[in-house]
Amino acid sequence: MSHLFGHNGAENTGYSQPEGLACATKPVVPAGLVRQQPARWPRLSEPEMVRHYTWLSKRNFGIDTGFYPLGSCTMKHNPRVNEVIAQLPGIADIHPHQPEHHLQGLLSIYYEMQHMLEVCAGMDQVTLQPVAGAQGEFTAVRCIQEYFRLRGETQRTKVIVPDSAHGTNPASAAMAGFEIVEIPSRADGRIDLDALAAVADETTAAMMITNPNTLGLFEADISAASEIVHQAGGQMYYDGANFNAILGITSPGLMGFDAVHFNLHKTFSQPHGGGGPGSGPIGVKAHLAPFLPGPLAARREATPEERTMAVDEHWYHWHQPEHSIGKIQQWHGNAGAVIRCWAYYRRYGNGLTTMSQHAVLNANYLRHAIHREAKDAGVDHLFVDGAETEVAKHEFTLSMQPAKDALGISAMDVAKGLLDRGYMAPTVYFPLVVPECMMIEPTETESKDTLDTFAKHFVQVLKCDPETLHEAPITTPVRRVDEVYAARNLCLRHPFEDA
Amino acid sequence: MSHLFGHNGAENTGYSQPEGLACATKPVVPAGLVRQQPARWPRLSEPEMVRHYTWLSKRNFGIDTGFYPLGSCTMKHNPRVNEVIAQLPGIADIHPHQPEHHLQGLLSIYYEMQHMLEVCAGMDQVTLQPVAGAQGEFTAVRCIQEYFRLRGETQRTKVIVPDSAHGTNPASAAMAGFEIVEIPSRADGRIDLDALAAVADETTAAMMITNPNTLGLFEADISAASEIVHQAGGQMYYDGANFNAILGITSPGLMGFDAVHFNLHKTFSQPHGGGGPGSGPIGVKAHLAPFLPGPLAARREATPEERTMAVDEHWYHWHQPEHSIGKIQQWHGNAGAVIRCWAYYRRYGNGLTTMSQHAVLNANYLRHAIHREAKDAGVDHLFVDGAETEVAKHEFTLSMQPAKDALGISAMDVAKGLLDRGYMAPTVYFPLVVPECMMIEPTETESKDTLDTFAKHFVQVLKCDPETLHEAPITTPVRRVDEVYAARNLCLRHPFEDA
Amino acid sequence: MVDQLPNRGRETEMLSQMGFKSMEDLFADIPAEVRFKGDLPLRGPQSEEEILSDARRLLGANLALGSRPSFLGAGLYRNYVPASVFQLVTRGEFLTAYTPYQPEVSQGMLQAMWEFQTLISELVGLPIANLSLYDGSTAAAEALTCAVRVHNRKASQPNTVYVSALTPPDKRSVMENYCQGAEIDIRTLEHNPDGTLNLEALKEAAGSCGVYVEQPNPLGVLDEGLTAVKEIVGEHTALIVGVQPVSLGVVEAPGHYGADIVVGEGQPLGSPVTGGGPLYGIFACTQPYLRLMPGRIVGRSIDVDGKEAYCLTLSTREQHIRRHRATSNICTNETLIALMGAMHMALLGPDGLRELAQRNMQACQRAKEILSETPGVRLVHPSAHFNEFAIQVTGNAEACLAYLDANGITGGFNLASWYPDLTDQILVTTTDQTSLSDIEALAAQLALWTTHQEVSA
Amino acid sequence: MVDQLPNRGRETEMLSQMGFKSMEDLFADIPAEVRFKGDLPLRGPQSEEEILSDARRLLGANLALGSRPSFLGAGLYRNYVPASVFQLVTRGEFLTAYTPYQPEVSQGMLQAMWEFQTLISELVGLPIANLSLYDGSTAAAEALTCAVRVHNRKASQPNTVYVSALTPPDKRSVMENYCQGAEIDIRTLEHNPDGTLNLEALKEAAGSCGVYVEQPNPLGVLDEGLTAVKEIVGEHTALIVGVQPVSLGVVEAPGHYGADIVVGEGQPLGSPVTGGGPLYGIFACTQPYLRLMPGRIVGRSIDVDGKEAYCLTLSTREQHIRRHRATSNICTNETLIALMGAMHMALLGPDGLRELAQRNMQACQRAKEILSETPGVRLVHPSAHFNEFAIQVTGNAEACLAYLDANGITGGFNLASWYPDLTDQILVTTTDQTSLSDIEALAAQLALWTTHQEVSA
Ligand SMILES: Cc1ncc(COP(=O)(O)O)c(C=O)c1O
Ligand SMILES: Cc1ncc(COP(=O)(O)O)c(C=O)c1O
Repeated sequence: MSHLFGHNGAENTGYSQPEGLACATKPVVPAGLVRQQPARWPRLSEPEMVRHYTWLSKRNFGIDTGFYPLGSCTMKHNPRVNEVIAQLPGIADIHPHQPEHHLQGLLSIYYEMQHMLEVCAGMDQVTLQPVAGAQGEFTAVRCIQEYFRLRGETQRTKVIVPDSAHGTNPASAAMAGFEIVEIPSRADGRIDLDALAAVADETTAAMMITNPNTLGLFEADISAASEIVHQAGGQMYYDGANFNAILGITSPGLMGFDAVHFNLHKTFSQPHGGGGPGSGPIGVKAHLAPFLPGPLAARREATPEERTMAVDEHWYHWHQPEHSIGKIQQWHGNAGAVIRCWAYYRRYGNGLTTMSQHAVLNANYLRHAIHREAKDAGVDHLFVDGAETEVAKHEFTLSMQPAKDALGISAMDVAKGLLDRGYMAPTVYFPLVVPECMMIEPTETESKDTLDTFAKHFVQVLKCDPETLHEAPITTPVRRVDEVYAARNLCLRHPFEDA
Repeated sequence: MSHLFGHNGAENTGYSQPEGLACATKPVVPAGLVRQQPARWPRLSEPEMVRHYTWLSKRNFGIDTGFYPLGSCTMKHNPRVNEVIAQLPGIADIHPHQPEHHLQGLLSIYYEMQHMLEVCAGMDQVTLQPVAGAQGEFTAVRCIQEYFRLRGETQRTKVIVPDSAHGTNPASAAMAGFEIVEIPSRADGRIDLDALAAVADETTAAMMITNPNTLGLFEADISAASEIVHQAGGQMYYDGANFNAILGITSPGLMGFDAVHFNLHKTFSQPHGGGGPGSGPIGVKAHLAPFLPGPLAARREATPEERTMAVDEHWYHWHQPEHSIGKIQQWHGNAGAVIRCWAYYRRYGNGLTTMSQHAVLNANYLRHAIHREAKDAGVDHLFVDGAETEVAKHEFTLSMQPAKDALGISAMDVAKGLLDRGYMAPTVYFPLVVPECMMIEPTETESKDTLDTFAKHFVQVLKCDPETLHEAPITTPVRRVDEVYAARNLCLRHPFEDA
Repeated sequence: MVDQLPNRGRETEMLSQMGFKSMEDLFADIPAEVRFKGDLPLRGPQSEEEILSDARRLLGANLALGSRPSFLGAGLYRNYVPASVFQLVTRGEFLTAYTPYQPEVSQGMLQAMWEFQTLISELVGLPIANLSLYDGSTAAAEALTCAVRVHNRKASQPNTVYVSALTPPDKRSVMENYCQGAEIDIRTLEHNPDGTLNLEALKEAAGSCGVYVEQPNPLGVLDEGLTAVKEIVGEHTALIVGVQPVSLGVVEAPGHYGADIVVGEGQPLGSPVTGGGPLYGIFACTQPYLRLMPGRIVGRSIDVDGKEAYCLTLSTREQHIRRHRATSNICTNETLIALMGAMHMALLGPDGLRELAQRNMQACQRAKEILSETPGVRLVHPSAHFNEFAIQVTGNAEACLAYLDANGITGGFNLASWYPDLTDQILVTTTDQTSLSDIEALAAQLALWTTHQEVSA
Repeated sequence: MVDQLPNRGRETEMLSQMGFKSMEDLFADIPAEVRFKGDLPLRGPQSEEEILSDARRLLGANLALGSRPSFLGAGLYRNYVPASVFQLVTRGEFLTAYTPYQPEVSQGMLQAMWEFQTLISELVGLPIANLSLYDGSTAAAEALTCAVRVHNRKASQPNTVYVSALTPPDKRSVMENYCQGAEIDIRTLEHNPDGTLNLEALKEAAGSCGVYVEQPNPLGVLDEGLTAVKEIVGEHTALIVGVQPVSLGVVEAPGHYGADIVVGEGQPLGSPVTGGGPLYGIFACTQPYLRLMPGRIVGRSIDVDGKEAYCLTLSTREQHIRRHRATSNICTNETLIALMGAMHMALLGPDGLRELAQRNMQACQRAKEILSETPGVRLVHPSAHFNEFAIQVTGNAEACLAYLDANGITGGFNLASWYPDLTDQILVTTTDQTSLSDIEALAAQLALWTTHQEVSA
C-alpha cells in the first residue's frame, strides 16, 4: 500500500516556488483571520508524488485497460488527439468573462456544436451550459416549468417516468419541484401506452423517457406516446443517454419530443475520468427556446472591421434568451469537455450514422455470441433475455434469475467473476424491472475478437462452481469490498490520530 | 496476452489520413521497384492500439513503479516538466541544418550545457555530440588517438583498463583499434598502482577508469595513478558514469584526467526509456580540444543587427575544431536529451553539490540499514561487503558468496526474491571482481522510508527458505525466463506461419 | 472515423453469423415515420491531422490569458499547475474509467478521492468533505438546499436562507434555480461601504435555515467580521462559507470560526481556467449534514480478507438508490478535476500552500501599492485583500477596459456586470503568475487613460 | 531542488544513525588536494516555473519548421505522428525503465521491441532486425564493420568496402570514424549524371566485403538499378542498403532485391525531427550476419511454467559479456524512440503506410510539377523521386536560400554543403505535411528570386 498521509518524514514540498513579488509593506491577513494550524497535508517530494499516483492508477480499471461493457454508460474509446486539443492555451487558458473578440474560436466551436446537436436531435435550439446529463435534465425540466408558468398552466405539477427510468430523471424533476408519477413497463419491457394514457392529464407537465429505453429496446410506440402526452398538454422529454444507438437513423425531434439532453461524455466521448467531468447540453423545440439558460452562441455576418479578428465570415457572439431561467452553472458550461466532443464530432461528421450502426451491430453481435456460446456449453438455461427482442439496439439486458434460482449465482457473482477475467463488469441490478439484471453495452469501438472472447469468458464464468464464484474476485487488487462495513464504520477521511 | 500481430480481423488503420495533394500526373515508382508484397503489419484501430500498449506498459517496471536500486545506472527520478519542455516546437520541430539565426535558443542552451559540464568536470572543452556513454568513450579515445598521431606517437597502441571496468570501456577502445591491457584490482577493490606502473609505458595511449569506481569506492590514489600514466606519456580517461557521487566535491580535472564522458541520462536524468535514448557528451583538456567532433556551440558579442534575433547579448554559432575527428553522429547529438538535461541542471544550478551529497548519504544509509536489519535478524553472515570501506560513495556492493556457500542462494536468487517484493533488482554479477555481486545504488531521490523498507525486505528475502527463493519470482507477469531456451530456439520475430 | 471502428469491413461477416443480411435489419424495429431521410446534413469526416489543424486555427483565434498581462479573475484564477499533474491525470487508468461502481478494480480512484476528501477536510477545517460537485456555484446552491433539509424543522424562519448581497448574480441565479423547487426564499444580506458584511443587518438572518457568505468576498476583501457570524445566527442556522481555496494557506479555515458548510470553486488548485469548465466544486460540512448532503463520498472499508479497501458509501442519499427522494440529482461529477486538485495539493504540502497563498497576496499587495500611486485610480476598499481588489477609475469602467484591451492588457473585471450601479469600478486580480512588469504595464496604461479622460473632459 | 530530494531536513537524523556527524564525514575519503574549493561557479537553482518560462523563451527563439513553409529534409523528415504515440510512450513504465535486464518485470518493453523487430523485418524484407542503433549514420557505419567481420575471410578484397559517392559527408565521416579502428578501406562508388548508380563502375566492388548504397538516394532519386547490384557484387560481398523507411510503403523492400543488410534512419516513423536527435537507427540483416551484428536483440522464450516470455538474447556478442571482443560497444541505445516507431507503425498498418508514402510522393510530384514551370528553376534529375529532388536555381544556391529565408520560407538544403561543386542546387523536400500553398509560396518566391537575379545580371 502507498499512503499519501504516510509520507511525513521530511520538510518537503513537491513543488519549489519562485520568490513572490517584493512589496513595500508586507501584506497582512487581519489578525482574527490568520490561519492558526496549517492543513495537515502530506510533505512529498515530486518523486514520491509521482510514484504514489502511478501506483494508484495501477489499481484502477479504465477503457484503456480492457473491455468495459458497462450498460447505459457508453464506454467507448476516447480518441487521444482530443486530449492534446484540450490542452491548447486557446482553451485551457481562457476566461469566460473575456470579451467576445477574445473568444471567437470558442464561440464558433460552441455555435458549431449547438448546430450539430440541433441537426442530430431534430431540435431548434441547443445550449451547452449544463455540465452533466442530470444537470441537463434539471435544466430542461426547469424550462418546461417556466414555459407553463408563463402560459399560466401552473396546475401542471407532475412528471411521468417509466419504472425503468434512470434515477436522475425522477431526481431532477423532483428537484425542480415536480411530483413524480411512475408508470410500469409492459412485460416485454416497453412502454405501456394504456398506463400512460391513464395518468396523462391536465396536471402533467412532462413525460421523461429514453429511446432506445434502458433495456436497449426501441420504443416503436414512441409516436403514440408523444401523441398521448401532447394531447394531455404535456411536454415530451428525451433522456439522451442512449443517443449512441440512433444518431442519424432517427431523432427525438422525429419522435415528437420537445426537449432532450445529451450526455456528450457518452455519445461524444469526453473521457469519463472516474466519474466526471461530463457535459450535458440540452436541445429544445422553438417554444421552449426562450427559456433556456444563457448565454447561447449566436452569429451574424461579420462587419469588415470584425473580419480582421473573425475565424470565418461570421461574427460570433453571446445571446441571452428572452425568458431565460438564468444560470445553472456560473459560466458557459464545461468548455473543455465541449472542445473534446467537438473534436470527436469532427472525426465522424455526417458519418455519425456509421458510429451508431456499429454500436448496434456490436451489441447484437455480442448478444448473439453469448447465447451461442452458452448453448454450446449447455449453460443457456442459466439466464434469459431481459426482454424478448429480435434486435436490440446499442445495449441489451440479461436476467440471471434462472442462475440465482438454480445455483444461487447472482448477477453480482457473475460480475465479480468477470473482473477476475480482466473485464469491467456490466451494469448490474439496473434497470430494476429486470430481475438479477446485467446490462451490457459493448460500444462500437470494440473489435469482433474482443466480443467473441468476452462471450467465451462469460460462459466460462457461468460454468464455474458456485462456491468459487461467490469467492470472486481473487485476482484484483482487493477482493470483495465490504460495503456494509464501510457504511457502519464511517471512515471518510484519514484519521490522523491513528498515525 | 495481447498480441500485436493477433489483431488481423478487419481492414483497419489506426490513423486515417487526409487525401494527398492532387497532381497533374500520378507519381509512379519505377516498374522494377514497385513494392510487391506489403509488410505484414497489423491492422489495428486506435482503440486496439491504445489498449495494446497500455497493456504492455503494465508489464514493465520503471522508476515511477517503484524503487530501482540498479547499481551504476543512477535510476533517479525524472522531473516531469522536462518532458513538457522537450515537446515544445522549439526543440521537437527544429532541423539541425537550419541556419544559425533559426537556432539561437538551441545554440545558447548547448553553450550553457557545455560550459556547465566544463565547470563541473574541470575540463576545457565539452562536446555534446555523442549520444550515449559508450559513444562518448569511443569519441574521446578517437581524439586521443588522433592527438598521438599528430604528435607522431603512433606506437601508443594500448589502453589500460582495470578488471572492474564497465564492458563499454574495453569495447570502445578496441573499436578504435587499440589493444586492451587489463590490470587486476587490489583485494580492497581499489586500483593497484604497482600493477599499473608495471604496464604503463611508451605504448600506452590511455588509461580508462571511473572514480568512484564500479564498487562505489573513491580511488584515493587517483592522483598517483594519473601521475604514473602521465609519466608514461599516456592520457587519463574518466568514465563519468559515477559522476553523480562527486559533483561539486571533486572533479576529473582536479584528479588529473585529460578526458571524460558524461552519462547525462544518469547524472542529469534524461529518462532511460527502457534502454535509451541517452546522451554522452565528453569533455577534454585543452590539448585534446582541437580533435573533438564538430560542430561545437560557441559565442561572441552580438552585433546590433543580430541583437534583434539574439536571446541575450551574445550571438551563438557553430564552431569546427581545427583537427576534428569529424562526426560520430550525423547531426548535433541527441538535442532532445540535452534539453531535458539542461532543464534538470537548471533545477539544481550550483546546488548540484547537494544532489551528490544526498546520493552518497542515501547509499551509505541504505548500506547501514541493510547491515543493521540483517544483524537484528541474524542473517548478516549470509553476505559480506563487496569491498571493505568506511564510507561508500553513491553505490555499494555486497557479495552473496556466503549465502551461496551456506545455502545455495545466489545473487540471482536474491534479485528475483526482491522482484516479488515489488522492487527492481540491484545490478548483479557486475563488477566481476566481486563474487556473487549485488551492486546497489539508491540515488538521492529515494526517501528514508523507502530505504528502510527496502532494507527490511532485503533481509526478509535472506530469511526465505532457499527452495522458495529458487522459485522466485512468482508474483511477476511471468516467472523466471529461460534465457538458454531463447538462445537455443531463436525466435526473433513473429513467425507468421504459425498464425 | 475508420480508425475508431475496429469492425469496419467485418460487418457482413458479423451480420451473417446472426442471420442478418444488412445493417438495415438491425434497425427494422424503428418505424419508417420516425426515420431520417438521407444523410445527416453535416460536414464530412476529418482525420486526426485535419481536426488538430482546425483546432489550432480556431482555438488560436482565442486570446490566451497568458499571452499578455491579464488581471481577470472574479472567481477563476490562473495559478501555475505543476507538469506532473497533467501527466499523471491523463494516465488511461484514471482518464478512461467510469464511476467506481466495482470497487475491486477501482481502488486507485477511490483511494485518491478518499485522500481528496481528507485534503479538503483539512484545508477548510471541517470533518467531512465529499468528492466534489460540479463547480463552486452549484456547490453553493446545493449547500443552501442542504441547509434547508437539515434545519427546516427547527428553524424559526423555515424555507428561508440569506445570501450575501455581493454574491455574483450568475452564482445567485444558480442558487435561485436550485432553490425554487423546494420553494426556498432567498433573502439578501447587506454589506457596509467598506465591503464587509453588515453584522447589524445580519441579525435578521438568525433562525433562518442558512446564511451564505464568502471569504475573501467577491470584492476580494478579507472580512474579519465573518468570524462573528455563527454566534449571531445561532445553532439552527447553517453558516455556509464560500472560499477561494488557495487563500486558506494564510487565512483561517472557516471550520475554525464556526462554518457548518464550506463550499468553493476548487479550480485554483489543480486546474487551468479552461473557459470556465470543467471545474470542481468543494463541499465540506460537519456531522449533522452528512446524511442529507449532496454528492458522492468514499469510505475506507475492508475486503473479505480484511485488507484495507475503499468504496463509495452512504449511497442511499443518491439518485440511483433513492430516485426522486435523493438529496441531489448529481450523477456524473468532476472526479478527474478533483483528482488534479488532489495532486496539486499533495505536491504543495502545507508549506507550499502557504507560499502559494503568499505569492498571490504579495502580487496583490504590490499591485495595490503601485495602483494607489497611479493618477486617476482609487482603491475602493481600504481593507486587507487576498488576491483581488476593486479600483475606481476615471470615467466609465467599460470604456477604460476597452482602452486597456486595445493597448494589450486584459484589465480586470467590470464590476458593473455584477453591480450595475458601480459603473466606474474594476476588480483587479493578481495571482502567482502576475509579474511586476504586468502590474507596471497596467499602471502605465491606466495613467494614460486618466490623461485621455482629463483631456477630453 | 528541494522538491527532488525527499530527505532534505532528515540529513542529521540519517547521519547520526550511521554514527556520522556531518555530510563531510561521508567524503572523508576524498583527498584534500582533489577537492573543489568553494561553491560551483554556476547560477543558482530555479523552480519548475522559472525553468519552464526560460525554456519557453529560449526555445521560442528557435524557428520551428512548422511555423512556416519548410522544404528542409535531407535525411530527417517531418511526418505527422499521431497523438496516441506521445501519450503512450510517456507512460512512466516505459519512460523511466532501464534496459530490461530483469525480464520478469520488463515483459512490456521486451515484447514491444520483439514486435518492433518484426515490424522492421517485414518493412525491409529481411528475416532479422535488432532493436535499434543510435541513428541512421551509426547504423550504416556499423553495417560496414559487420560486413567486414562476416566476409573478410572469403573476400577477394579484404578489409575493403565501397560506399556511394552521394553519401552525405557527415554520414561518411561517421563511417570513417567507425571503420578506422578495424583498418577498413572505404572506397567510393560513382554515380551517373542522372543521379543513378554507375553499374559499370560498380563491378570494381565485386569481391569486397560490402557496398553501401541508398534507396531513395541522397538526391531523392529512386534508383531501379540497385536491383541489379547484388548480382554484380556477388555472394561474398554484403549489399547494404540505406532506406527512408516511409518509402517502403510503395517502394520494394531491399530484402526482396538482394540486400544482405538494410539500415536507415528510423525517425520519419514515430519521431519528430527534434534538432537531429534522439533518433533511432534501423538495422536488419540475413541469417549469416546474425551472430556478428551489433546491438541488442530480443528473443521469444518461455518462463519456468512454459508461459510465453521475452528476453534479451545473443548477448554474447555484446560488450557487457564479450568486452573488447564485442561486435559493438553499444549499450544505451534508442529503445524509447524505437518504441515510438513501433507505435506509429502499428497505427499505420500496411494500408496506412502505403497512404503515407503516397502522400509524401504526391506532395513531391506536385512540387516538381509546379517548380518545373517556375521561371529560372530546373529539375536536375528527370527520374522518379520519393519525397525530395534537386533543383537548379539561377545564381548561387546559398544566396537564393537566404533570400527565401528572408521572405518567410525555409527553402531546402544547399547541396553545396555536401557536394561543393554544386553551387546552384537545392534539395527540396516535401512530406505529408507539405501543403499546396507551401509549394505555391516557394514557387512564387523562387520566381521573384529569378527576376531579381536577371535584373541584377
Ligand atoms: C439513462 C441515463 N440518464 C441520465 C444519466 C445521467 O447523466 P449524468 O451522469 O451525465 O448526469 C445517465 C448516466 O448515467 C443515464 O445512464
Ligand atoms: C560505468 C559505466 N561506463 C559506461 C557506461 C556506458 O554508457 P552508455 O550506456 O550510456 O553507453 C555505463 C552504462 O551502463 C556504465 O555504467
